[in-house]
Amino acid sequence: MQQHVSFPVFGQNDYFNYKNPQTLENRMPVVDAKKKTQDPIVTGTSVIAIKYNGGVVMGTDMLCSYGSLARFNSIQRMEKFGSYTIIGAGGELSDFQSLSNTLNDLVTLDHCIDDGSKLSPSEIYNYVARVMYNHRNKGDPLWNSLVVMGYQNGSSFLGKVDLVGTCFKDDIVCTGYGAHIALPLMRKAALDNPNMNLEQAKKLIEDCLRVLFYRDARSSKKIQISVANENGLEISEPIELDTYMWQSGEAAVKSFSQV
Amino acid sequence: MDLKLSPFPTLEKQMPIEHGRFEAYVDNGGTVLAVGGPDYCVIAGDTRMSDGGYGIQTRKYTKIFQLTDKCVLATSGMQADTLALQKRLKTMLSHYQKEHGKPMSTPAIAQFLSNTLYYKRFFPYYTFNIVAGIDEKGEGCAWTYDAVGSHERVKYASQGSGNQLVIPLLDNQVAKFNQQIIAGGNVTSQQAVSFVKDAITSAGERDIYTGDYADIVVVDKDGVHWEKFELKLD
Amino acid sequence: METLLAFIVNDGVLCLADAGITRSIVKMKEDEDKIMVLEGNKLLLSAGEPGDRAQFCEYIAKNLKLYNLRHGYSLSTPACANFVRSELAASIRSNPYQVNLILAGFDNDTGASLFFLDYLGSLQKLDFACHGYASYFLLGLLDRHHKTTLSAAEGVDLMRKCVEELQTRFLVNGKYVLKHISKDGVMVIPFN
Amino acid sequence: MSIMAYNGGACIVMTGKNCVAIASDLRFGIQQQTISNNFPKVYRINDKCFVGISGLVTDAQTLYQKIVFRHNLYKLREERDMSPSVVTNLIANMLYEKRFGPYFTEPLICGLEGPDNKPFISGMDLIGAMVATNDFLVVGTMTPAMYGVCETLYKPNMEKDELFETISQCMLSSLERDALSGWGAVVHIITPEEVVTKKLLGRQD
Amino acid sequence: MEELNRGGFTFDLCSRNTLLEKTGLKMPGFLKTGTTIVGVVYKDGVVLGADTRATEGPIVADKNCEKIHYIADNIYCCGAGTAADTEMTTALISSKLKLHKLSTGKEPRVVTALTMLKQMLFKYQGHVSAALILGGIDINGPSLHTIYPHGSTDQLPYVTMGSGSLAAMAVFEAKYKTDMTRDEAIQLVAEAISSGVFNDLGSGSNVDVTVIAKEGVTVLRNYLTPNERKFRGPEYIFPIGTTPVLSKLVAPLSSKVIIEDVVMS
Amino acid sequence: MNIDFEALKEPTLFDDIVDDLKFLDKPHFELPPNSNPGEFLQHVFEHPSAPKKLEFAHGTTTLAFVYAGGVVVAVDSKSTQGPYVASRSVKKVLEITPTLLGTMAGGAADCSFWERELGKRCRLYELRNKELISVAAASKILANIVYSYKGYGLSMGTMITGWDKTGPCLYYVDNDGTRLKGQRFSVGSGSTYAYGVLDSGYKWDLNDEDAYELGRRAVYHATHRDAFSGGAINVYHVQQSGWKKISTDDCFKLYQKYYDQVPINKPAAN
Repeated sequence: MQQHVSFPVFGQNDYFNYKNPQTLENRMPVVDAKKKTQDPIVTGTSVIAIKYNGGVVMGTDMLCSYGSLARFNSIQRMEKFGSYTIIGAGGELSDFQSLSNTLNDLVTLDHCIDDGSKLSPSEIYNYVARVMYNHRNKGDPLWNSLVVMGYQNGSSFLGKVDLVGTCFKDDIVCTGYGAHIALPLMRKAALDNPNMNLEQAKKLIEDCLRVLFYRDARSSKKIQISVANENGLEISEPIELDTYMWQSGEAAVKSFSQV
Repeated sequence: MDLKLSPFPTLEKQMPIEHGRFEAYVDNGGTVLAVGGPDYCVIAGDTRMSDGGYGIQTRKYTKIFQLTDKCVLATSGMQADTLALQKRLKTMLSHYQKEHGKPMSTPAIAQFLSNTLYYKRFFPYYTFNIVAGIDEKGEGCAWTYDAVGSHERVKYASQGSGNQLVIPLLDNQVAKFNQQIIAGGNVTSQQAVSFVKDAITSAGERDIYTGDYADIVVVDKDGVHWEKFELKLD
Repeated sequence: METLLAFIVNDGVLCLADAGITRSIVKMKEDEDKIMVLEGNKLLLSAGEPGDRAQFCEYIAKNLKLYNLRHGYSLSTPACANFVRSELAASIRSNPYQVNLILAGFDNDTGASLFFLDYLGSLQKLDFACHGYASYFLLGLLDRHHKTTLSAAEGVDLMRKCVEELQTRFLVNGKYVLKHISKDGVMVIPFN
Repeated sequence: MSIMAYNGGACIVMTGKNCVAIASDLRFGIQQQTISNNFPKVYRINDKCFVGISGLVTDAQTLYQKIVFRHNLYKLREERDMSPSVVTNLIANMLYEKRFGPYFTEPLICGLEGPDNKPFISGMDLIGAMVATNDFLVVGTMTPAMYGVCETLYKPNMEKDELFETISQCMLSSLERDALSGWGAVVHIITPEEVVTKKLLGRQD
Repeated sequence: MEELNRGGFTFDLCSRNTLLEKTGLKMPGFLKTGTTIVGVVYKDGVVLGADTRATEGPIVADKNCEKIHYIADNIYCCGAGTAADTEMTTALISSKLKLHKLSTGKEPRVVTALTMLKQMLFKYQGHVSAALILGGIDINGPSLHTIYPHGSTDQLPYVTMGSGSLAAMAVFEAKYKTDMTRDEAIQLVAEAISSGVFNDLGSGSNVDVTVIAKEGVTVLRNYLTPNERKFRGPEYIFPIGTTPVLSKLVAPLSSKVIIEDVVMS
Repeated sequence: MNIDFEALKEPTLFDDIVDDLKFLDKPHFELPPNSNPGEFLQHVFEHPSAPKKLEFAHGTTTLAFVYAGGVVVAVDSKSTQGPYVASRSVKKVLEITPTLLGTMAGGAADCSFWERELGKRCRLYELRNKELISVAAASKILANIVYSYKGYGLSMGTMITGWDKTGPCLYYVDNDGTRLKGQRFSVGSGSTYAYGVLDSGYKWDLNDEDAYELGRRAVYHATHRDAFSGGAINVYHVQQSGWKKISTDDCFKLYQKYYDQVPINKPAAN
């Protein structure tokens, strides 16, 4: 695929004999037959994650929607890569699966090289960011928001990458509706309790996923929570959230007939 | 009759927030500015990274990138493009260092950045840059750019979402336009730092994309000095 | 593609307008007088849709006459300018007139005055005014050469300079009408 | 180009100690062509109330005439001048009446309010959403620039001469960065005793 | 001739404005309140809250505007959306309600205000873009409603609106309890607004709270001011005479112009 | 014929990130994906949720004319992005070689990049042929380059001027590939105003000072009337010996001089 026009000036002997960028093969990049993701089809919603005093905790629900249809309700949206990294994904499921194939190849390659050094979370994060950015440059984005977390050599790692290649590291990362609903809660919680332990962090993630379940129509109450700390990586079994006592509104709604 | 057997009902177009048409560009906002002095240069940039709408993605993403120990690059605009540009410059500068045995001078970096931006003329980086530092003579200098590499050496510069708020202030206080009586002589670097802090605070008051914290960087003959500075969080 | 031009000279105002009417690619007429004389002491230069132009100018002229009949005296040039402005601004809401105007006049107590009006109803008093694409060529030239102290003869020379410039640089050219207004009334100055 | 920028224009109002100031530029242009460099956008309603109207000139002129008409009626009926806050409400309601077909003007009102001559400023958007502050307000083709300088240079309780220098510097500095406004400026300082009008030397390009 | 005291909207400029738009000029935007507004019902009343930022695109036009509007002595209303619409709509309903009260001689009820608002907004089919939270207390006890720009309404124990509604709603969903005390309710509302202020760029500056209880209304204007300017450099001083002046004119006040009688001789 | 086997190759892990490294081999222009480069920038910012449109530095009044004493070039120095004045101190006369001058109108980056490139090529020509390039040839090179990018959205209107074997020479080149030889040109948004003054004051046998003043005046009046021109006026003179910079005058100062505007509160000492 021709993606570039050579600059017609450099390294040429004759200044009238440059390669003409107007010639057909240079003019248009070849439109290839491959269908590009311009619209996500099967999608996962928010991923939320926070650093605590000895590692990182991440949570997602397990639903993948087809438009407004709750299509697949038991999909694991987090995956381990290598010994230190977990990636959680929102957005198009198939794009994440394709990315995870690529990453698994990378991990395999790293394993085969066998030089005693293993891919760190930050290496994987940077690789993912480049992949996403280059896909964006080709107009063929991988329609995902990814949260990369990990724990290696005593330090936690948490970062986010989105479909145009925007990437950053922070102590709290949320994607999708999580960025609107969970993020404010988590920022407040982290401000009130800057030195959170694992239990508190897990509780926070659970609470936030519950709130997300109340307000995000594409979410479910079947969730998973994963942890990266000095004991390695762990992705929990599915957890069913206990939800609210719905009678709470009664008092205020009792005079509803007036409306 | 056109009978269709599809496995699922047709998709509605209404999607949650993240879905919709693919936008190749996002503006992550933020303001950067630079003021050059006789033997120093002060550069400031806020650290808010917004999501192009009303959300704050992170409160501590620095927009200033050190290129050499005499030169920094301050960039606002799309973060993914910024990062790609920074990586590209860093690679090329280390090539240069290895080939020539010395770091590239600040004016050379300024021209080099212009060319780099122009090579993306048809698919531009959504970035607004300032190159600032000290030149070979030790004088403070700054270059300001448009997205495709038109550049100019200036005494002071600003870029980004708060650009239009900051620049007339610099015109007034640094260039002293429209003033018949001009008090005060040379500005020391401490005074410049205090002024720059005031300027970026004002931008944070009125521009919703500027805020959280600011990096204040002073480049002088001793190298690059960083300072963190608090802005409003709202 | 029409041209209106007027500037103040020491004894009055000189007004120039092109004399062409074009429709699509056809030149319909080459001796149209676009400078209407109002009550002997005011000139109304108009450019725009030919229909709108005729209707609007007549409407203004008749109303000024009516005012005169009712009150026994005429509107001064500034008052007339404000009247024209409010009529334009009011009519554009329902039935827009696509006309650009220049109003020049000579009042015995206040002397010569010149007003610029665009089709939206913006009014501004000026020393020289120009409408149409010609303004892109002539405003610079007038900034350079025009003074309110010019005599009428020098003014006519300046008009010639302007027309010369249009003939060099402007795509469209034709004949022009030149009028001079002063305390002695309106005088048509042979031109072309 | 926005309709608000069709003719160009900029206005600032600012409060001081027992005084207020209002400044406007002098350009009247049609898109990028400058027609006149003597078109002040500040109108006097009465001794203690001035209105600055930026935006589309035809609408500004119409609006001004309507305000004066209403003000004259008010004077006939009540035998007193309208106070700036009344003028504000009057204009806001006049503008909101045209909510779905607005005048393209943004007025600023300033003046001295009540018997103790309290400084008063207010402004509104083109359909009459009032903004009332006690420091400064700006409208025009380059509002970010004006907000930027005013935010930094403004200080409370300025004497009238200090206020004049500050508002003039704010105006000239923001015009420096605005292609569609400028060509000189005019400043009015309104005090209980007098109204001082000064024309500033400004760039003509 | 100017028509006076006619009332209602006029549309006489519409056709001209469309004409102008057709020439390629862009319509300007209106002043918006990006806004976080909330309301919550507690044991003895209703607490309303709002931030105080008004924006014009990405620029903050007003740092301390009031978004909790008075409707009646026992009813208040928070507004989000186009600033002029929220101001004028609430003012209109407030005055209508006052007339209603004067003619019936009874305290207005919240549902009366609600019905008036929704009928008006429905009439304009969303073109009057006011998103409102109406809270008040009457003989039926405290009640809280939201009104959408198209005229749909509902009644809930806790509600949020505006661009920061998600951030504020998250706080409510996590921390709301039934039968809160007054202090708890104020605390919760302040936290919800703060959540919007700090996480939503359309909202900012201060937190306004209004408590409506049987005993009366407490308006806590600027209840929290967490966003004071943090830094100010040395003052900028321009010596007198800094700005070049071309001409100066001192106009005496008309009241000081003394008109003396001309003595007839 | 070349058959493209690219598609048959096994993809490698680094395909995705290798694009980042291509620039190391050789400078080249990167193109937008799947679209016509000339239209890409218009389309991409159309969508309501797209970020603010990229505004490139623009605006200008430039002029140049040939007279008995050589060529006078006069330009303003304002650069605008929409209504925002990005700079009042742009150098719009590009010093291509010691004998050649170019002017800048339209996209600032386009002009400066390609005229810099032209400078390099002219120097190479000189090294190869041991003689200075003619103005005709230099302008032709530039015209050929921009013509080859026709439809890519370049924007430039430039005048190439210099003194070669044939005497003083002036060419106009723009992004459509137009290349005209002439006596008087003015380019940019304020050019028509400048033409008005220039045409009315131009004579072949002007003396040098009058010629400079004519150029300066023409640009000055254009800056007054055109919102997108202004700043300072730079005047250059092309002589047989090469070009010479004559003056830089701020329009503000010129205004005070031409119209005798003195502030009433002007401090005595300054």
